[in-house]
Amino acid sequence: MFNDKTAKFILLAGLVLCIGGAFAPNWIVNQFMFGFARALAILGLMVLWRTGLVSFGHAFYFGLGAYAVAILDIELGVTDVFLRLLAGAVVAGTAGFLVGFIMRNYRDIFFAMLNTAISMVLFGIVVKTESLGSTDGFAISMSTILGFAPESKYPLFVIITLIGLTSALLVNFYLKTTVGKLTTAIRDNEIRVEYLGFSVAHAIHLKYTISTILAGGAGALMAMSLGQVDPESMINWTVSGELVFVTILSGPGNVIAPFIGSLVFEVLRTYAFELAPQAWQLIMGATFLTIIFFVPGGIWSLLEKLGGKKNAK
Amino acid sequence: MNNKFIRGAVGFAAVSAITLSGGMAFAKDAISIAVPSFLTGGAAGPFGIPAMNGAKMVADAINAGKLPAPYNTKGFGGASATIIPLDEGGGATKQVAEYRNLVEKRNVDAVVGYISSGNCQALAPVAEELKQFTIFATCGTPRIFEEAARKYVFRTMGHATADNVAAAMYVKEKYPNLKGYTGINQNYAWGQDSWRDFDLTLKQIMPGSSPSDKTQFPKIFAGQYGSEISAMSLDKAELIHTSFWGGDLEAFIFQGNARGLFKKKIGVFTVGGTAAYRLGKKLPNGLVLGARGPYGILVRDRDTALNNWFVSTYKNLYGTYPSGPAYQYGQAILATKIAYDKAGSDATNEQLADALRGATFESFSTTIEMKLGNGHQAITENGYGITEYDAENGENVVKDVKFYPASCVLPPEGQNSVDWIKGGMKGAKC
Amino acid sequence: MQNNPPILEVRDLLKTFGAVVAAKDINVDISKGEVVGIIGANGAGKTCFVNMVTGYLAPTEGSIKFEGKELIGLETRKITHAGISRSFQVSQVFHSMTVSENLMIALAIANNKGAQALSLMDTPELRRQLDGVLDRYKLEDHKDSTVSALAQGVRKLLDIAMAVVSKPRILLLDEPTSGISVEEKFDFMDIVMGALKEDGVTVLFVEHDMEIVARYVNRVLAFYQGEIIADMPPKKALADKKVQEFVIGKEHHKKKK
Amino acid sequence: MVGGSVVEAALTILLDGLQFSSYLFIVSAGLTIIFGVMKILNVAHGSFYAWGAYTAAFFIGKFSDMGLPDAMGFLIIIAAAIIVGVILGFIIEQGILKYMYHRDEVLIVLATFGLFLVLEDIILIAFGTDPYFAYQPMALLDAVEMGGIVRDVYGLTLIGVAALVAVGCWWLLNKTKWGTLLKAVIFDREVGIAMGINVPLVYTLTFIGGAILGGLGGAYIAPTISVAPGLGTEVIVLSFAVVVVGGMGSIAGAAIGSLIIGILRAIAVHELPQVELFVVFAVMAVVLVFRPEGLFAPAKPRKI
Repeated sequence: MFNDKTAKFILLAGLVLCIGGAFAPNWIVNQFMFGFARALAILGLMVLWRTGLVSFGHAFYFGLGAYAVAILDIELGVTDVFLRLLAGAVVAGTAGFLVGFIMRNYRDIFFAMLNTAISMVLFGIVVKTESLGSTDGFAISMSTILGFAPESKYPLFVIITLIGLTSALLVNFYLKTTVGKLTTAIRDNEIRVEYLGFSVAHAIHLKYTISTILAGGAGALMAMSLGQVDPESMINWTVSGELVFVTILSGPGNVIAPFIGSLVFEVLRTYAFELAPQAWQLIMGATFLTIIFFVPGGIWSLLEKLGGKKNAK
Repeated sequence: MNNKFIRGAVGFAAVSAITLSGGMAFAKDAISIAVPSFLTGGAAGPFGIPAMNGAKMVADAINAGKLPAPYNTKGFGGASATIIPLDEGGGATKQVAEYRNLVEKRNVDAVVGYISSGNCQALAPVAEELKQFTIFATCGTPRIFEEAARKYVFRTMGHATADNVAAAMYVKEKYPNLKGYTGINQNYAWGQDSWRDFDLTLKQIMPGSSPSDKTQFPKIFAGQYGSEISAMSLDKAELIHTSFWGGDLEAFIFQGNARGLFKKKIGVFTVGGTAAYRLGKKLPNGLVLGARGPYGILVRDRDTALNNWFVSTYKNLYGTYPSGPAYQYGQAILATKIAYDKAGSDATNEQLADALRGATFESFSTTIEMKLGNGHQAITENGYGITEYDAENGENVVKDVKFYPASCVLPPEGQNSVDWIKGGMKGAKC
Repeated sequence: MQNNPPILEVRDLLKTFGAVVAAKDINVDISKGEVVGIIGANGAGKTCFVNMVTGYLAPTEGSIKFEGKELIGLETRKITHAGISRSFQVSQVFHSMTVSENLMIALAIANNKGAQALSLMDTPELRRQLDGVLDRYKLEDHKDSTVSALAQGVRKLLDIAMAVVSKPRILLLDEPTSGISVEEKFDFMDIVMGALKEDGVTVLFVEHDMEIVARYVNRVLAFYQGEIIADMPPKKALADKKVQEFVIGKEHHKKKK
Repeated sequence: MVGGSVVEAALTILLDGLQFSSYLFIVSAGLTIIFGVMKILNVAHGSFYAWGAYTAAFFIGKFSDMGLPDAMGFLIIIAAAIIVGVILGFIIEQGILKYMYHRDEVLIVLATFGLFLVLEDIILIAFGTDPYFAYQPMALLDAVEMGGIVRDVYGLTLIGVAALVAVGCWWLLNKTKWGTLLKAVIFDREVGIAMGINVPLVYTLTFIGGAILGGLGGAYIAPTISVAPGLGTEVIVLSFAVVVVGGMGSIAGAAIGSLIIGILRAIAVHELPQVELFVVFAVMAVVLVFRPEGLFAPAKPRKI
């Protein structure tokens, strides 16, 4: 699991980030927390994308993860960071597993849109239910870590970083297993995969469930680092679009890509918002189009070109 | 070693220490104030832009020392302020992230603004966590200071309970024989709270009237109210309460007007003030109109030096009369000046908070008393009037304006608004 | 015909699409080690038969038993697991991947059943098997080429190689030589049939080319309008009047066009 | 209910429902047509709506200020829809989408999402944040009393417009040579090419047609609302819901989907307002569970 270049890089990066985070100003730590929390969901979308599936509705699972944290906090007063994360991942993963029975039969645009439709049902329910916080959402109390309440954001940052990188390692491993390698193969020829003796539906169901667990975990971490959930920022279709945007921006080349892409997105948005409070959407949209048109491999492909393919796989 | 050297070294050390501790010993000559408001989306036109205009106008005047007395000193504790405009759209969670950036990355000195209750509700704990001096200008929900004690967060206008209690009182005075009432409010905290306060108050003060069993709660930004208008037309209730604002408010007025709704029913618009200047003769006569306090059209003719300055300067700069949000943002900026003048331009967040806590000051249109929430939540009078189109001048005016003192429409310190109304509004001095 | 007990027993197979009858009254026993050629004009029901045996199409009526086990109702992959594989008329391979990658996927699926699918794919053992397959199917020179850049013949070889890595007991080849040039076809079939014989696979193949049929099979099934009109050794079949009229004649006619 | 019989109440609900259904149908027809022919879920559809509304409101206001008769408003509405549809549709299809047809369908959706973000802010830059009013056409048509309550005629004409759009689409698809070609392309793009149809032209015209319908939705609704930034976002959600319920790519589906949602919603508003908000999503959820392709999903060719 640790013996390839990517894995070694991840371990090294983890070390550097955790030490660096202790000295970095708060806002930089924040950017990394938001970026890495989101990256978890991107990692899952990358697993799907490699198989040619794009979900335009993963805010459903992102939101479920975030709201699981909020509701546990309000109803039961659960504040432990690990319990919260677990809850987010389990709730989203269970929902994903169940929805997966429907989704695994669909491909292409129908897959993308059915996901949107399902996420919109959740959005509609949350927005219209006062006990679920309606449009206002909930504030979330500070997370505790195994019983102790940290003074600063740094411990949460370290945890998010470690969880992010562990997930990257796990996904990196998964992508090398037999079912994990069934990506391009499924995209190229499902019939052959079936005739070889593997159920495409099962493979996609597994990938889908993995992606939903990761999206739920991402939502939970995001809720914890922001201290707030609301449907507009967590479940709406624009959030799904944003997740896909970052996936495309990152590129499918490597499990590290989502983390880099997510950070770039976070910084881009912060500055777009700062420089042009009335036209930041325009900047984001134009960037998005540029990436789709001119950098189809995302940031990772740019890095590969820069590094002369040194880091490739 | 000679003395000079020692003195120099000590001096250097002291300067370094002071510099490191944030340069606190030096009075600043410039501060930055972040002003979030809706710059995009449906709330920008009726709310966000007038609010931003009000804030800028007042800040510029303060920087130039041009406000009427007693605020004619230059600057904020002498420092000149830069306004950093910011979009409030995109949901509370995004605002939380942006707020952290404002404080931790852009190092603003004060944050003054916010229109949406959802945003204020989300940001209050963050402001406390970051220990950042913050004034909420417009947002309405009473929960912010009723749920928790705040140290760094203030609100310089009355909360939504006042709007609806005052509306109920005005209705009682004007329509004592009212039998039934209904409402159409947006389906989120703002709409739900507004209806609840109005309904509870009427139940207390007009036991002879009763609410319809079919009150409408359409989605915010729905824009199409055909079915609701039919349902309310068929309803027995003679009065319709709404806390609609922005584009929804205007769409509802257009559609209701075209169907004669407001000829058959009494309309009570708690946030109608913003529409008065914008709709011209499309605004029906005879609406009960509020402006979330003594602002906008309700106080246009209040003849004080501060108000005259505000109205005339605004009209010169932007070509229209100032609406409620302009007043509310303007007075929040004014409160910032008051805090800085008292605490000094180099004041810490704690000192600024101490300076504003419990203060009483003359704002442009009314007196602001920071009396609730341990001195963090303002109380003001609240009023309503009835719309009438003045054909001669081609503009809307309000007649029969009546103001209720703060102590009449807001609960005393330490009491939750809902409990206070339910308990018969004890201690209200009207 | 041999005297071994049959490993594939087809009984009263019927397939209709609305009013169209695609297969009717099909009764065949196949014994272990046989090489059976399936001939017939286009639309005679050959591919339909292959599709039904491999579970891609469900028959309207009838039974197909493999080693005594009923296959009807099983999904294609379950039939692959049971020991029946197939190749395709138009090669069904992963066109944007290299030959090695194609075979590695096939090998990994064949080797890692169930939860093992979550173990690493690229093992030394699998690499060893890969080298074996590349060698036997003469694909070494192409192992790093992307499939979409390959000649038709190489693709068909790969298609067949992928079908056999699961070590099937029966292999169905759907027109293995279609799209392969006249000069290459015997070399091609020598590679394939040699490798299959080594593994002792029972082979059924659909074929239009009577030269290939005459040379490689020991039994012929001739299809006409969904029915088997002849089931006999190749020499006899090629001389059979009915076969000549309904199968070969049309075949020649078609080729002239 | 006041004075009215049950029949009157039912009539009111039916009219309310029809009116809302008409609105839903007009805004979703363009989306479903573009999807049916081009397999593009056009997220920028909301922007067509918004641009239609802004263009109409802008010119209605301008013409009214110039003292021209208010009846011009109706011409402006139609002109605005066509101008917006032709210009925006042409620019987007020829400038961007054309270069993406060989790429993944899903990437095209994403491109339209990017476009949506860009167009939203361009509206802001072009028209500013101040809302526009264009009440003149609504004021021109009077109100009538029906079923004991007053109705504005303008709102009722919406039903006529929706019916016209529906009949127009039906006629175009089933009664013209063009429709036959279109149906071939809808069924299978490759078949269309094989039949010698100029598919790129069909795509361009379809996209422009869909954009005109999107613009018409906005332009026709403009007089009844305050035309303000962000009004396109809501429309995407609603029209998407209709299309999901009806079956993506089916005009009849969009019509039935609109009717189901519109009438159920009207019943809820009148009889049980608390559940009004859930109607759209409840219908959608039920359809998703039992018929994920929607009620009227068009047949898909099987390609293996």
